[in-house]
Amino acid sequence: MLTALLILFPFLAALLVFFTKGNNARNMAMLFSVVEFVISMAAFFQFKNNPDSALLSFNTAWVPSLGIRLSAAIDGLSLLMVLLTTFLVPLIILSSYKNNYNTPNYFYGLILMMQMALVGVFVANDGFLFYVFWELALIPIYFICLLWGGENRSAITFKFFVYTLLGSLFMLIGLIYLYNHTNVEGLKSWAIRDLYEAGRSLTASQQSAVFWLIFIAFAIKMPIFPLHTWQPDTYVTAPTQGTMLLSGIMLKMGTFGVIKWLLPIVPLGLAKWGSTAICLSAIGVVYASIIAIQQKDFKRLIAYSSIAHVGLIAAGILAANQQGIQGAMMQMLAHGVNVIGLFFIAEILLQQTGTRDIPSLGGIRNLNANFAILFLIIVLGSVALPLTNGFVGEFLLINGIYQYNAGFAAFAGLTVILGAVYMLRGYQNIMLGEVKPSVHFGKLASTEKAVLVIICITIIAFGVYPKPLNDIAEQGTKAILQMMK
Amino acid sequence: MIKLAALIPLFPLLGFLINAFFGKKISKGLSGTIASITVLASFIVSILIFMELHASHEKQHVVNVFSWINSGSLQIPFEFLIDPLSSWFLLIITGIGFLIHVYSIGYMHDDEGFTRFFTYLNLFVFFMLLLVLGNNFLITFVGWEGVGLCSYLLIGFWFKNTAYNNAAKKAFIMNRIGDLGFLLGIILIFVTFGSISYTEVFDKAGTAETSTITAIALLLFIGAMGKSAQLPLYTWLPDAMAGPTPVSALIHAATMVTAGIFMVVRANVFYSISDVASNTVAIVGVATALFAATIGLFQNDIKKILAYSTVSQLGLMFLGLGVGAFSSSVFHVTTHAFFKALLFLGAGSVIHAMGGEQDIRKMGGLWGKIKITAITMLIGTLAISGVPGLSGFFSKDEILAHTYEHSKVLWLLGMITSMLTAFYMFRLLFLTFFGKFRGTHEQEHHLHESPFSMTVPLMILAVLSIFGGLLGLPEFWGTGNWMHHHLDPVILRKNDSVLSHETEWTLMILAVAAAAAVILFAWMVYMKNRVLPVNKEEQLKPWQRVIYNKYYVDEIYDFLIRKPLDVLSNIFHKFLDVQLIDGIVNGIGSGVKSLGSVVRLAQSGNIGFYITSMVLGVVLIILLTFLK
Amino acid sequence: MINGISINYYLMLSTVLFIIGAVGVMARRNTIILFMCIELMLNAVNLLLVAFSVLHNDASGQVFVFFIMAVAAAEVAVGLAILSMIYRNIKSIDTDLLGNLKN
Amino acid sequence: MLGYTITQWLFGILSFLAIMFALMVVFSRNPVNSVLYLVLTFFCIAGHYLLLNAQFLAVVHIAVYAGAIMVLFLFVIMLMNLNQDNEPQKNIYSKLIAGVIGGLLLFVMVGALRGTDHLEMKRYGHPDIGLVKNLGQVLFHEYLFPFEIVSVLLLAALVGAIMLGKKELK
Amino acid sequence: MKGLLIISALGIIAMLAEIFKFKKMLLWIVLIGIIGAYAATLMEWQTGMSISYFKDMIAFDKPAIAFSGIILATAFFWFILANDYFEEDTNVTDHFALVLFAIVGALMLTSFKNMTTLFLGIEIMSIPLYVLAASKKGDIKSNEAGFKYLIMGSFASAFLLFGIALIYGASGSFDIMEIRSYISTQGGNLPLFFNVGVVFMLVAMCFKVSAAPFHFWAPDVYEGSPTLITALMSTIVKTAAFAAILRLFMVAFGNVSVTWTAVLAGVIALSLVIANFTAAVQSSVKRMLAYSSISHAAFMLMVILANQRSNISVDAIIYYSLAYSIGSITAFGVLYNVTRNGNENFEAFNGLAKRSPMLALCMTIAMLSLAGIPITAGFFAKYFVFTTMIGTPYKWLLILAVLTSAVGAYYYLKVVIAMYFKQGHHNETLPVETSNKIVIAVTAVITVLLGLAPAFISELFKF
Repeated sequence: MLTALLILFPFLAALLVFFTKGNNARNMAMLFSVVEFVISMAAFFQFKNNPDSALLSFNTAWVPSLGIRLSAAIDGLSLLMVLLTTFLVPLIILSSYKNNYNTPNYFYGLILMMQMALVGVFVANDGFLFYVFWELALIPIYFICLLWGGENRSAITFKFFVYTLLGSLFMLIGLIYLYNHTNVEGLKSWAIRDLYEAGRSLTASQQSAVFWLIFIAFAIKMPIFPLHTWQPDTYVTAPTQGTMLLSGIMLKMGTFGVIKWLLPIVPLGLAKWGSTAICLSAIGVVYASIIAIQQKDFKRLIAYSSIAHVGLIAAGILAANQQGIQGAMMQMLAHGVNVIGLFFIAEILLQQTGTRDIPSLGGIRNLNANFAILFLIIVLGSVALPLTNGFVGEFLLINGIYQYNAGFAAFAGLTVILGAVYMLRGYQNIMLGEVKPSVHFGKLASTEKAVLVIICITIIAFGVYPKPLNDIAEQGTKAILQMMK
Repeated sequence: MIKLAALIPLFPLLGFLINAFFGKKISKGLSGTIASITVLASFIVSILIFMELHASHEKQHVVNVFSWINSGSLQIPFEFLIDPLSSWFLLIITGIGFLIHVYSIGYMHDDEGFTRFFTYLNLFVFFMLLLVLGNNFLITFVGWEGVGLCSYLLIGFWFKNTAYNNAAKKAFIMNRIGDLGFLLGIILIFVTFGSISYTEVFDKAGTAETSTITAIALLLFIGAMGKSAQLPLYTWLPDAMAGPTPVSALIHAATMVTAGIFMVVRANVFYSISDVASNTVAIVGVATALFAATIGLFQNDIKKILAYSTVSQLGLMFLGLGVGAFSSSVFHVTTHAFFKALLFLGAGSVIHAMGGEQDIRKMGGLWGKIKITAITMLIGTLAISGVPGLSGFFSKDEILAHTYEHSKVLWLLGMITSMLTAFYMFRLLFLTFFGKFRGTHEQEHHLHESPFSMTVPLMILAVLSIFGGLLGLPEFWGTGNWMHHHLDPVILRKNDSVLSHETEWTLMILAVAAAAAVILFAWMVYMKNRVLPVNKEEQLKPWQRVIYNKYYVDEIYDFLIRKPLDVLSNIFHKFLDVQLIDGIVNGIGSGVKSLGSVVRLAQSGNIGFYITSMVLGVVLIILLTFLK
Repeated sequence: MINGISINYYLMLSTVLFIIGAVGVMARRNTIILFMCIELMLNAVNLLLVAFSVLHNDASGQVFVFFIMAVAAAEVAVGLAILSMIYRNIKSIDTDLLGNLKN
Repeated sequence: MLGYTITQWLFGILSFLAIMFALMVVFSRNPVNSVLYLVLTFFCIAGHYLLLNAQFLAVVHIAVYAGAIMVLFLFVIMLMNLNQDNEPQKNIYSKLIAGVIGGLLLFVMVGALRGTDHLEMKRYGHPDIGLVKNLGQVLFHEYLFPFEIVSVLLLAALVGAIMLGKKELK
Repeated sequence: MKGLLIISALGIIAMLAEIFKFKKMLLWIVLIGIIGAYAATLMEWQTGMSISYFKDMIAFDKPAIAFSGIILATAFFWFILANDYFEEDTNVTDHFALVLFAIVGALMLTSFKNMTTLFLGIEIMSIPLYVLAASKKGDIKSNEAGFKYLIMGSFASAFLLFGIALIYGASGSFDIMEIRSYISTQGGNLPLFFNVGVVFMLVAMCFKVSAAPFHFWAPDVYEGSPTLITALMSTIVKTAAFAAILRLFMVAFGNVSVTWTAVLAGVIALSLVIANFTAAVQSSVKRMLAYSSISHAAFMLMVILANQRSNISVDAIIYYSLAYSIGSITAFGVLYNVTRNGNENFEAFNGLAKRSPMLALCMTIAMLSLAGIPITAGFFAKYFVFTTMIGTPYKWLLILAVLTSAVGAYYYLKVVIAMYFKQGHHNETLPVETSNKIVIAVTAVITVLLGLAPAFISELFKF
C-alpha cells in the first residue's frame, strides 16, 4: 500500500501542479514533496518494525498473458534509495526558490514526474516494470534539461538522451533474454525472483553476454569510464535542479541497478567479467579525479568528481562482498546529498557573482563567512573526511575492493588524495585569498541557507551516527549476497 | 572515572560548539576563557583517570560510546581505550593544550578571527583526544584525519594570504597521502585478523605471517610519515609555520606531529615482529633527523628553524622506535612537547614583541628588552641541545643509547644530528637575543614584554623542560625509569638495556662533551666573532646554497609531481576526454549523419535508377539464395 | 499437338520476355514506353500462366489471366490519366524531368 | 523436318518473333513504332495461346490488348505529339547498366529455373479446357468473388481517371 | 465479409453524393458506415474460428478481423481529419469513394485465401492510391508522386505475378491452403522454380511495405502526395500489406522458411540501416516520417522472420500495426495542421509548444511512441518484436535494431526539440479545426492507453 502510494502520490501531485498557474506551482510542489517524504518516513518506520509488512508491497496483474505484473516492494536497498529520493526532491525544489523559471507549473510538474519514475525504479520487483520506470525517468529530465537548460542545450541533452536510450535498449534485450529463459510452471514470468533463477540457469558464456548487455545500460547511466563523456556536458548545461536530479538521484539508478538487477542474476558472468568492469571503474576514478584538478568551471569540476565517486561505488559493488556493496549503498546516500550541495553552491556562486569560472572568483570567504563554512562542510563531506557522511561509505568501499584485489583498492584509493587535491584547490581559489575586485557576494536568501544547512546537518549527522541507515544497508546487502549464493 | 572517559573529548567539543554557534555573540575574553576552561576540564579528568589507572591492576579499560559502523564481520564500535599509553598522551595533550590556549588569549588578542581561532583550537583538541583514545584503528583514523583538518584550518588561518592557503592545502594533501597508506593498512589488518580493534588485533598478531605483518607495519608507517613529517613527506611541516605561533607550538610541535609516534607505539607489536619494518622506521627516522638538521643550520626565519628542528627531533623519535626503544621515544615525545612548545611560544613572544618580524637577521640584543622570554628561551635551547640535567638530555640520551646497542652507524648519525641541533639552536639564541639590535627604529621603540597570559605558560613550560627529565632517569643510575615502567603493559618487546654501565657512562659523557663543544663553537662564531648570516643568497658557497634552499626538495616535488599532474590533467581533459573518447562518441553521431548523407544520394529521384536498383536487388537475392 | 515441347521452353520464353520488359523499364526515358514494357512483362506472365494451366490441365490459370488483363487495363487507364496530367503541367513525359522528389 | 514436329517449328518461330518484336519495342526510337512492335509481340503471344489450346484467351487477348489498350496508347502518343525520333534518350552508361543488369537477371533466372525438363506436358488430357464454356464455368463458379470484386477495381480506375482528367473548377 | 460489402457500398454511395446533393452529410454516412462495417465484421467473430466465403476465396478468421479492425479504426479517424481538408475541394466525393475502394482492397488483403484475391486486393488498394497520390493536379510534385508510385507499383506487381505464376506452375493451385499442403507433401523435393516464385512474391511484398532495397518509391511518394494521403499510405496500406505478408509467409510458405528467411534478414538489416541513417539527415518532417515508416516496416518484418507461428507473433504484428497506425495518425494530423502553409521542414514546428501546446504535447507523445519509449504503445510494439526475435538465431539483427533505434530516437526528438526549444517565426495561436483537435487528442490518448494496458488489445483478440 505504502509503496503504491509512494509512486502514485507524486504522479497525481504532478498532474495537479501541471494545471496550476504561476508560482503557486512551486509552493504546491514543495508541499507535495514534503508529504511524499513523510510517506517515505512512514515506510521507513514500518520497515523498522516489520520488514515483511504487507503494507510495503503490492502485486497485481498488468499483462497476465506475458507474465508482466505490477509488482513492487520495499526492501532494505530500495528503502534507502526511496528515502534518498524523497529527501532530496524537497531540497531540490526548495533550492529553486530564488529562480524564476518561466512556466513553473511544467517545471515542477516534471520534477514530481521524475520523482514518481525514480521511486518506481527503486521499488519495482518486476523486470518489465523496472524497465518501464527506468525509461520513464528519462523523459522528464530530458525536458527539464531541454527547456530550462543553458547554452547549447539542445545538442547536449540530445546526446544524453540518445546515449542513455541506447544503453537502456541493450538492457531491454538482456532482460528479455532472461525472461525468455524463465519457466514458472510452463509460463514465462517477469518477476525478479524468476529472472534471478533464469539468469543462474544460463551457461557461463550466456551469462557473460547478459552481463554486458545489462551492465552497459547501468554503466552509461552512472557513468563509468569510458562511457562517461555525455555527463560533464549535460551536468553543466542542465538547469541546476536538473543537474541535482541527475547527479543526486538518477545516477543512483545505475548503481542500484547493478546491485539489484545484475549481481544476483549473472554470478558466472560477474566472475568472468567482474574484474574487467572493476578495472574500468577504477580507471575512471583516477582518470576523472585527475581531470577535475584542472577544471575551470566549478560545475564541471563537480561533474568530474562525480564520475570519480561513482567509479569507486561501482567498483565496490562489483567486488560483490559485504563491505563493497554496503559501502556502495552508504556512499550512494552520501554522494546524493553532497553532490546536490555542491551543485547548489555552484548555482549560488553563479547567481551572486555571475560566473562559475574558478580563476575569476576568489576571496568570497571575506564577504560571507557563513557561506564559506557551509561550503567547507560540504567539501569535507565530499572528500570523505571521517565523521562526515562520505567517510563510512568510502572506507567500506575501499575495504570491499581491497578484499577483491588489493591493487585495485590502492589504485582507486588514490581518490582519497586526488579528491582532496581538486576539492581544496577549488575551494581555496573560490573562497580564500583577497577579494577580487570583480567579485560581489551578498547575503544568502533564507531558502538557500535552509537548503545548505539541512545538507550540512545531514552530512555531519550521518557521518557521526550512520547506524539507522547503516543497519538497513547491512541487512539489504546480506539479502543480496544471500541471493547471489 | 574511567567510565567517564568520554568526557575528555566531550569538553573541547562543547567548547567548540559554543564558540562555533555563539562565538560572535559573546565577548572575546569569554570566548577564550570558555575554550581554555574546557581544555582544563579535560586535563583534570585526564589526571583523575590517570591516577585511577595507575592505581588499578587492570591496565586496559574499554569504554563503549556507541555503535558506529557495522558491516558483516566488520564491527566498528565507537570505543575508547584507556591504557597507560593513551592516558599519558591525554595528559600531554590536555596539559600543553591548556597552556597554549591560555597563551593564545594574549597572543591572538588583537586578531579579528579571535573566536574562530579558539573554535578551531578546541576542535583540534577534540580530534587529538579521539586519536589517542580510540580503541580501534578507525577511531584513531578519525582523530588522525580530524587533526589534519584542524591543521589545515589553522595553517590557513589568515586566509587572505595565498601563500598561507597554499601551505595549508599542502599540509592537508601530504597528510592525505600518508592517510591512504594508513587506511590501506587498516583494511589489511581487517582482512588479516577480521577485526580492527586494538585489543583483539594485538592478541592475534602472532598468528599472522610475518610478511603480512611487515606489509601492515609499512602501510601504517606511511601514515606516520605523513603525519609526523618524515622523509619524503616532511615538506609540509616547515610551510605549516604560516599558522599563528600557538598553533605551531601545539599542533606542529607538541601534539599532532607526534601522532605518528603514538601510532607506531600503539602498534609496537607489529614492529616488534617485523624486523624489516622496524629497520625501515629507524633508517627513515635517522635520515630525516639528519637531513632536517642540516637544513636548520641555514635558516633565518625563527619559526622555520624551529620547524626543521621539530622534523629532526621527530626523526630522532622514529629512530628510537625503529630500534625498539618505544618507551624512550614516548619519553622524548614528552620532553620534546615541553621544550619545543616552550621554544615556539617563546618565539611567538619574540615575534609579538618585534611586531610580526620573524627574520633573525633583523633581531639581536633582545635579552634586556624581553627578559622572561629570553630566559625561558634559553632554558628551552639548553634542553633541546642536550645539556645535562635538563629534560632533553635524558630523553635523547636514552634513545641514542638504545641506538648504539642496535647499530653503531645509526648512533653516529644520531650523534651528529644532536650536535647540529645544538649548533643551530644556539645560533638562533645568540642572533636573537645578543649582539646589536638590527631591526628598524619603529620596532625598537615598540619592543615590550608580552602579557602575563603569555609569559605564565612560558614559565610553566620552562619548569617542565627543566624537570621533565625526572620522568625517565636512566636505569643504570639505579633510580628506575618511571616512563619505562609506566608503559610496560602496552609494549611487547622489553627493551632492557644490555649495555654495560661503563659503556652507558661513556656514551653519556661523549654526548655531553659533543654538546659542550658545539655550543662553544657557536659562541665563538656568533658571540665572539659577531658573524652574521649573509643577506644575499649569492654570497653563499654552492653547497651552502643547496642547503639554504632546503635541497630544492619543494622544487623537485613541484617538478616531479605537481606539474606533471597538472599537465596530465590537461592532457586527459583536452585530448583524451574531449578529443578522443568524446570524439569517438560524437564521431559515431556524425558518422551516422555523414553515412546518411551518402545513403540519401541513392534516393536520386530518377525512376530508372530506382527500378534498376530493385532489379539489382532481385539479382543479388537470387544469386545468393539459389546459386551458392 | 503440343506434345514434345517441354514446359521449360515456355518458362524460358516467358522469362526472356519478362526480362526484356524489365530492361525496357530500366533503359528508357519515355514514360509511355515504360508502360508498354510493363505490359510486356504482364504478358510474359500471362503466357506462363497459360502454359502452366495446360500443364496442370487446370482452367484456373487461364481464369487468372483474365484478371490480369482487367488489372492491366485499369492500370493503363489510370496511368495514362496521370501522364496526360503531367504533360499538361510540364509539357513533357520524360522520366528524367520527373526528379523533383529526391534524397 | 529436321527431326522436329510442326508444333515445335511453330513454337520456335513464334518464340523467335515474339522475342525479336519485344526487343524492337524496347529499342525503337519512335514511340509509335514501339506500339506497333508491341502489337506484333501480342500477336505472337496469341499464337502461343492457340498453340496451347487456349483459343478463347487468344481471342480476348487480341481484342483487349491489341484492340483496346494499344489503341489507347496510340491515342495518347498522338495527343502529346510524341511521334518523333528525337525523343531524349538515356545516356549510354545508364543503358549499358540496364543491359548488364538485365543480362545478369537473365543469367541467374536461367540458372534458377533450370532442371524443370521432367515437367513435360505429357499429362495433357482435355484439349477443351481453354474453351469458353469451360472457362465460364470455372470463372462463375469458383472465381465468382474475384469476378465481382474486379468491378470495384474497374470502378475505382474509372473514377480515378475521370477525377484526374477533368479540369479544375477553380 | 459483410463489412467488405458495406464498405464497397459506401464507396458507391460516396460517388452518388455528388449527384444527389448530400455532400454535407457524407462524412456522417461514411463514419456510421465504417462503424457498421466493423460491427458486422465483429459479428462474425462469434460464429467460429474461420469463416470462408465464395469457395474459399476469402476468409474472415480472427487475424483478419483484428487487422480489419485496425484498418477500419484508422479509417474512421482519417475521415474525420480529411473531411475538413476536402471540404473546399469539389472532389470530396471522388476522394471519399477512392479511399473507400482502397479500403475494400485493404480488407481483402487481410482476409484473402487465394492468390487471386491477394492480387486483386493489392491492385484494388493500389490503384485508387495512385490516383490519390497524384490528386493535387496543379502540383508537379504530386503528379510525380502518383506517377512513380504507379510505375513502380506495376513493376512490383509484375514480379508478384511472375511469382504467383511460378508457384502455380509447381503446385497447380492458387489456393494458399493447397499450396501449403503441396509444400508439405513434397517435403524437400520442391522444384527450384517454386522457390524462385516464393522469393519473387517476397520481393513484391517487400515493395509494398517499402523495405529496402525496394523502398525507393516510398520517400518520394510520401513527400509528393498530399499529407493526408501520405497518412493513409503509412497506416492503412502498411497494415494491410502486413496482414497479407503474415498470411502469405506464415500460412502458405511457413514450411519453406529456409528459402526466404535469410533473404528477409538481409532485407531487414538493409532497411534498418538505410531508413534510420537517411531519416537522420532529412530536413523535411514528412520525408523523415517516410523513412521512419521504412524502419517500422523492418521491425514488423522481424516478427515475420521470427516465424514462430505462435500467437505471440501474430499478436506482435497486430499490436505493432495498431500502435504504428495510431501514432502515425497523430503525427500526420499534427503535420497536416502545422504545414498548411506549405513548409514541411522541421522549422515549421519551431515554437509549436507556444503556438499550440496541445498539438505539441500530442506530437510529442506520437514521436515518443514511434521512438518506442514507455509508456506509449510504440514501446510495447518494440518490446513484442524483441521478445519474438530473442529466441531466433538472428541475434545480430536484434543488436542492429537496437543501434538503429537509438538513431531513430535522434530524429524523432528533433521534432520535439523544434517544438519546445526553437523559436518560431510565428507566435500567434495556430488555428486548428475542432474535429482535427479531437482526432489528434484521442489518438494520442489511445497511444498512451495502449502503452499502459497492452493486455487490453491482446485480450481483445485472444487467439
